[in-house]
Amino acid sequence: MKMLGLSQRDTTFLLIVVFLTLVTPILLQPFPEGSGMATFNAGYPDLMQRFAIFGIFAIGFNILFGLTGYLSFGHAAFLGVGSYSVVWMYKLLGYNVVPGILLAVIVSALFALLIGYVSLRRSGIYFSILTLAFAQMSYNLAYSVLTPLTNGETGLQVYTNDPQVLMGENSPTSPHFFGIVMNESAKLNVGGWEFTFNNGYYFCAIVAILVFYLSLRIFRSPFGLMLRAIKTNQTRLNYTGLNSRPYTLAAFVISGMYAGLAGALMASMDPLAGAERMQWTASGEVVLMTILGGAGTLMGPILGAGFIKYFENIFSKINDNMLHQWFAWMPDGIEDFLIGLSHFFVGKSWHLTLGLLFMLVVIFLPGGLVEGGQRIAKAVRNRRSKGDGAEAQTQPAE
Amino acid sequence: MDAIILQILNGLDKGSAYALIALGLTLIFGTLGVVNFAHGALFMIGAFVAVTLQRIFNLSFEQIDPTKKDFLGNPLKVEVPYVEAWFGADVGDWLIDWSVPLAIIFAIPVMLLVGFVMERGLIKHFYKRPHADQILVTFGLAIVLQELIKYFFGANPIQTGAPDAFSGSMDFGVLLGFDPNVIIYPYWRLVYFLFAAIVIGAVFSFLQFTTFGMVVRAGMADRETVGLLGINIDKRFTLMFGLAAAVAGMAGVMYTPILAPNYHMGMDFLVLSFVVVVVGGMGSLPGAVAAGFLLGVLQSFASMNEIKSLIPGIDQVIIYLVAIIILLTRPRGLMGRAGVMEE
Amino acid sequence: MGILEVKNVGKRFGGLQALSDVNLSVQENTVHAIIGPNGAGKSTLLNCFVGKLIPDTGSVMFNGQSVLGLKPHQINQMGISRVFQTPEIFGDLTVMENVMISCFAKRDGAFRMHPFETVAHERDIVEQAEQMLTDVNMIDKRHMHAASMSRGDKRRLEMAMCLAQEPRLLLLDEPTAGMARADTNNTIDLLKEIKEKRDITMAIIEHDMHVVFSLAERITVLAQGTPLVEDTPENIKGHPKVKEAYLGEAA
Amino acid sequence: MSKSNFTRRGLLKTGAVTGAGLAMPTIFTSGAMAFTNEPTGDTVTFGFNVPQTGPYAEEGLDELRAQELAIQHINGEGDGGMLNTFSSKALDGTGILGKKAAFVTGDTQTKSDAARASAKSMIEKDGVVMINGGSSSGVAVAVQGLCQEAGIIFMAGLTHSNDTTGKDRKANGFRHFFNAYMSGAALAPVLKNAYGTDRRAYHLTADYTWGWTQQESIQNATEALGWETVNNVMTPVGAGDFSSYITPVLNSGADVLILNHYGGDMVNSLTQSIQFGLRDAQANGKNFEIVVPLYSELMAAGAGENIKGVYGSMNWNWQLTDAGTQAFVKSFGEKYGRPPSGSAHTCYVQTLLYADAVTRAGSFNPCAVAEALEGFEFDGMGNGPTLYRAEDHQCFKDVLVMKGAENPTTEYDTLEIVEVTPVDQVMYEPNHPMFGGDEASLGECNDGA
Repeated sequence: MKMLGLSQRDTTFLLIVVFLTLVTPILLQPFPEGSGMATFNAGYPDLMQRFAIFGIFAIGFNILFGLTGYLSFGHAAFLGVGSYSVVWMYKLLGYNVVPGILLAVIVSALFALLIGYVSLRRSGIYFSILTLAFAQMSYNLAYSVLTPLTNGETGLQVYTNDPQVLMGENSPTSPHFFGIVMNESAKLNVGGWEFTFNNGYYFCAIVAILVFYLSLRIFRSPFGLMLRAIKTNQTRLNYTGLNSRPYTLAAFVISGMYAGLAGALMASMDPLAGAERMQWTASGEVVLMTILGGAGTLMGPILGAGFIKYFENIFSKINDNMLHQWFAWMPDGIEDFLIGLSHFFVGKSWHLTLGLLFMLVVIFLPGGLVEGGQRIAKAVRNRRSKGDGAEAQTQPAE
Repeated sequence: MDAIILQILNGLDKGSAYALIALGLTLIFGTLGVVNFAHGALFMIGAFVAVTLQRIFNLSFEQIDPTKKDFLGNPLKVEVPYVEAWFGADVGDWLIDWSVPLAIIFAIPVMLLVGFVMERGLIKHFYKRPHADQILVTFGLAIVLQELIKYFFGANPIQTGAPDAFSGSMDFGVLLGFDPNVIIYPYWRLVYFLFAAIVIGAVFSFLQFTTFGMVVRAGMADRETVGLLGINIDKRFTLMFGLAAAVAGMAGVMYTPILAPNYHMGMDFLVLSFVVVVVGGMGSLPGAVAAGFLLGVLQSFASMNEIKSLIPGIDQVIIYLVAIIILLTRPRGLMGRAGVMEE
Repeated sequence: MGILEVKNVGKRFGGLQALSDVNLSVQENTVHAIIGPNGAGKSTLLNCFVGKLIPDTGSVMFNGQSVLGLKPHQINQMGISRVFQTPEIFGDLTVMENVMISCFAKRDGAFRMHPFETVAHERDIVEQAEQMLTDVNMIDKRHMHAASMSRGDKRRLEMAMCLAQEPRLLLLDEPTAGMARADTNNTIDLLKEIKEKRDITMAIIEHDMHVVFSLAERITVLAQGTPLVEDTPENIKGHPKVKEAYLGEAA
Repeated sequence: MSKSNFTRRGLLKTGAVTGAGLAMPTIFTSGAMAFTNEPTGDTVTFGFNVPQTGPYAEEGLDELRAQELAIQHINGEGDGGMLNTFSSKALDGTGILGKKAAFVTGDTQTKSDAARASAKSMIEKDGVVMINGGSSSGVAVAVQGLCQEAGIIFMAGLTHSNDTTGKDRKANGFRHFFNAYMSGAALAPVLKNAYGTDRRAYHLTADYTWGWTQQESIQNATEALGWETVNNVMTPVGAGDFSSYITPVLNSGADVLILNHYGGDMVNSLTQSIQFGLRDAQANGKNFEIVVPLYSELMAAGAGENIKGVYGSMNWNWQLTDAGTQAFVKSFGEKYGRPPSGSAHTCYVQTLLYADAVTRAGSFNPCAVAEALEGFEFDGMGNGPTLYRAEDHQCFKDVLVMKGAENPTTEYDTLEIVEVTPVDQVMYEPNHPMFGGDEASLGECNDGA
């Protein structure tokens, strides 16, 4: 089966991604409500939205870093610009997200064009530091001097006395897509389980599927081929009559637009834009997501984004009360020991767990989480083929 | 004029810290080709060696002082440090007072050890891996190290003072022929600057005048060739990593009286030290030092009211602005070599 | 009028006069070799043709147009392809993809934004690349990772990439440097085959006399940055100046 | 059509019970509940959203300790703490409206985004009815806005910016902590007594909203005394080394340095100012003085002996001698072995006040709770008679002026209380220009239905 100009393999792949995205609210809710493990459920709207949004951010970043090898340390600047654009549109026009998202993509493209044009005059670490410098400048200014535009530390938000010229009598008073209000949900209760189907999540998910499809097309296109060629040997590319600069610039702008879109969606789910969205730690986060998942692979960045966001939002919430509940059935001494041990890893120490996992993944899975998946798949396939006595020939990628 | 001299002094002081961190970072870049995101953490560990020593000297037993009450109204327990009980109040007090300079003695072996363990246990396996992997693993390590420090020392800044003899300030202006009380400068900052100059000088002499240094410099220039000569470069690189860690650690120890150490100080310095290294030029030790001082001084000047009133917010972005200008006019920073980390 | 006309080219690096007063004319459809001892300036000269270096003096005309000041990719688009001393290929890509990139460069020029087409659907490019790989006997390796091939195959692939562009001038920078004798002979055969099958001009920089005399129709001898003599292989062999400057040294 | 809709865990729990019995899928859509997260089971969940990582982590952990203690007292465990001294007797130690109080915790990381993510997860996943805590004004404003949209009550933790109950005030948000204006108003008379009316002040100000409102407030208050403001210099947040901002001070003609810094910035700027000899210096024939408008235990511990003799202000301190304070310090001290910090007190009191308001209102509906809190006057919570003003949801009570102790006996009494400034002196109009003027409005109370 082939669809939308994709090969059969890619069509299957895309369909799997679409399916998984649509059933995420069910998949991420594996434990019944009220059970001790319910803490590990991630199927609530905010986190699912974040998975989709950071997935988009990482997919876009991967187009630059994964394909061309240019490591930008300033992509958070575009995220911030996207968010500010959307909130400004709320303030000026009204709560429909469409004008804001369009503006965000355009503004971040222009911003990326400017920063990319300058930064791409250098390569390697010099490029990284140039992008970092631009983003940090944006952050520092947004936090302080540009407060009239960004509302500084507090974050840009909508006030009741903002013009909002397109707001009608009955318009929703929170972000919506032509009347579909983002923070509305439908709930499904089956047995002890509850599933939340949130408008905002599905909006993000559909956008994410669209941009994932675009990135799939870019990966398979001659343009994508050129970008991969830049990563492996730029000298040869130039001596083959190809000008690498416009290719890298195009990749930079496209990934900047993805970041702007992600920022726009953040503000579409939650009408606030803070300056720290532009800080180097935010730029670093997307780098980590991409490498952790597997740079240059299609699924890797999305996995990486999900991994980091899961730890940030789930592990940080585990507190002593829960630990006591979990370990209550154990003898006192062991219980105290386990709780003491857990203090290193959960609650206020969730960073430590994340740091350790970064190290473990990169040490044991050089290709990132995707490699982990491939290894499992291979092991399963080998076992099966042994059983069948059939040959397991890996097909080269087209 | 006096304002400018003061800002130059401030800049040199800031620059000393930048230069010391950047020096170690460049040694690791240049010799091992590793992007070490855990370098800031080494600086932080150094600072906490000082904190730990101070804590050890302050280790106390409790004596009940019936004349005073604690916050719950019970008789107050007064802590008496063991060192005072053992060596007498004078020596004990002196030890506590001088714990920061004394920490240098402890920091060197501790940091060398930390460096060796890091290099042998982890970094070694990443020489041939892509820079992206190095970033991920060292960043992970940095997080782990700082969280461990947070676990044991808490998140608040911990005041770790200079010895009383150095905690005041001197009238520096008089030395230069100014009126008294015009240029006042803290003793410890002058000590820090001298210390930085000595460490930088020592590292350069070490690389310049010893065989070990010669091999390492050759290794920085062309690792393969040196390897072909049958020289065991690996062992030397391990030592080099230890040395870089020790430089960062000592910088951290001496910085504690200026900046009360906290667990995230490494991350705060990390980005800045990368900017310094790259502005200096990849693989160039003099470049790193020069860039450290240059950015320090420029940052100080940008903080002057006269300049801030002309360009609001310039002090917040000056480092990045200068970095952009330098990298655009000089493709490899101040003194970088071609082909180092350009892919 | 040759296809490549070099007039009075000079290049200085600091205190070293690398090239001085180089005049050279490569005629269409010939194999022209540039030889000379180490440090004679062969590579410097070649770099002046491809845009890596700009000479201080003189002119380099290709097909009647100056190449000076142009970027490597612009010069390549004019019809000059280059083979490197150590093969430069796209190691992370497959053999097929390597050749396809050349085909794209030939068809679409230095830059074309085509993010939504699909490589596999570009019938003409796929066919061209397959044809090229068939020509150089590598069609069975087309799915291999380029980096995992032997050095000889890499050299062959690099040639295929250059030829796929149908260049008017092929520059070869010591194509057999560091090769074993058998590989060298294979390369010579490959080059001969190319020469027979296609109308192509080649300029070879070479150290190995065996290669030079098996292939070249004209030879320029370079010494200390300046051409000593230019002639046919037969005449060069017996030329006293050459013997003195180069062959004598080697013997 | 309902406006917003968040997860209703309480209902779902009951739904789960029946659902499990019948094994019948049930679908809920918007508007199925009276208000957001209406608790229908036998527990009611509070969300404690505090910084657990980053520079204010210790403060956040102390807030958590206090909140946990408050929950115990509400549920009738422990010695009851301030419930014994609280003037309202609605709470009887049997939970709230017959439900046991429970809590979930989250990490704000002192970042607006992370704080909102954490708060949202509490609202959507854990079904909390209120969120309490925090250690920065930016975070407080961000989370307050979120709670307003979601339709639950927000009680801010440590937030000192005028904006929280000024231009960013919200109908669903309440603040027990004092603010920058109050600090200025409380400090001014003390400064006048100590340093006279002929002083020239030099301000170093953290370059973000809290810093600005703090600076504006103290400048107004001191200029009203007759002080002159020589200069106000913005310093980057987290600058670390303030030397280049400090060196110009001595030769500027100023004789007082006011450090509008908080946390680590204040520890460093104060320490460094003293290293640069400012405290020992003479200017205009007077002793040079340093003032730190906002003190906290975090800063006092970090700055060590450098705070000796330096004036500042605080919301509350454990050394107060009223019955409420003593009860709280005893209860907290016995449980955790240390006296509570000011922000811990705020979070503790707010938890009790919320529970009390619910009980008095007889409902968890945020609008009913807000109504019960608006204009509420009480005593016995450590600060003397206290008013939650209806117009801006700011709490009005006495403010403490503190000074770094000359001879501290333990690590906890490095600050001493100089004066308790009566509430009348720190009062202001709800439409005061520093608080958004006439444009500032609470908006409508939102219960999420």
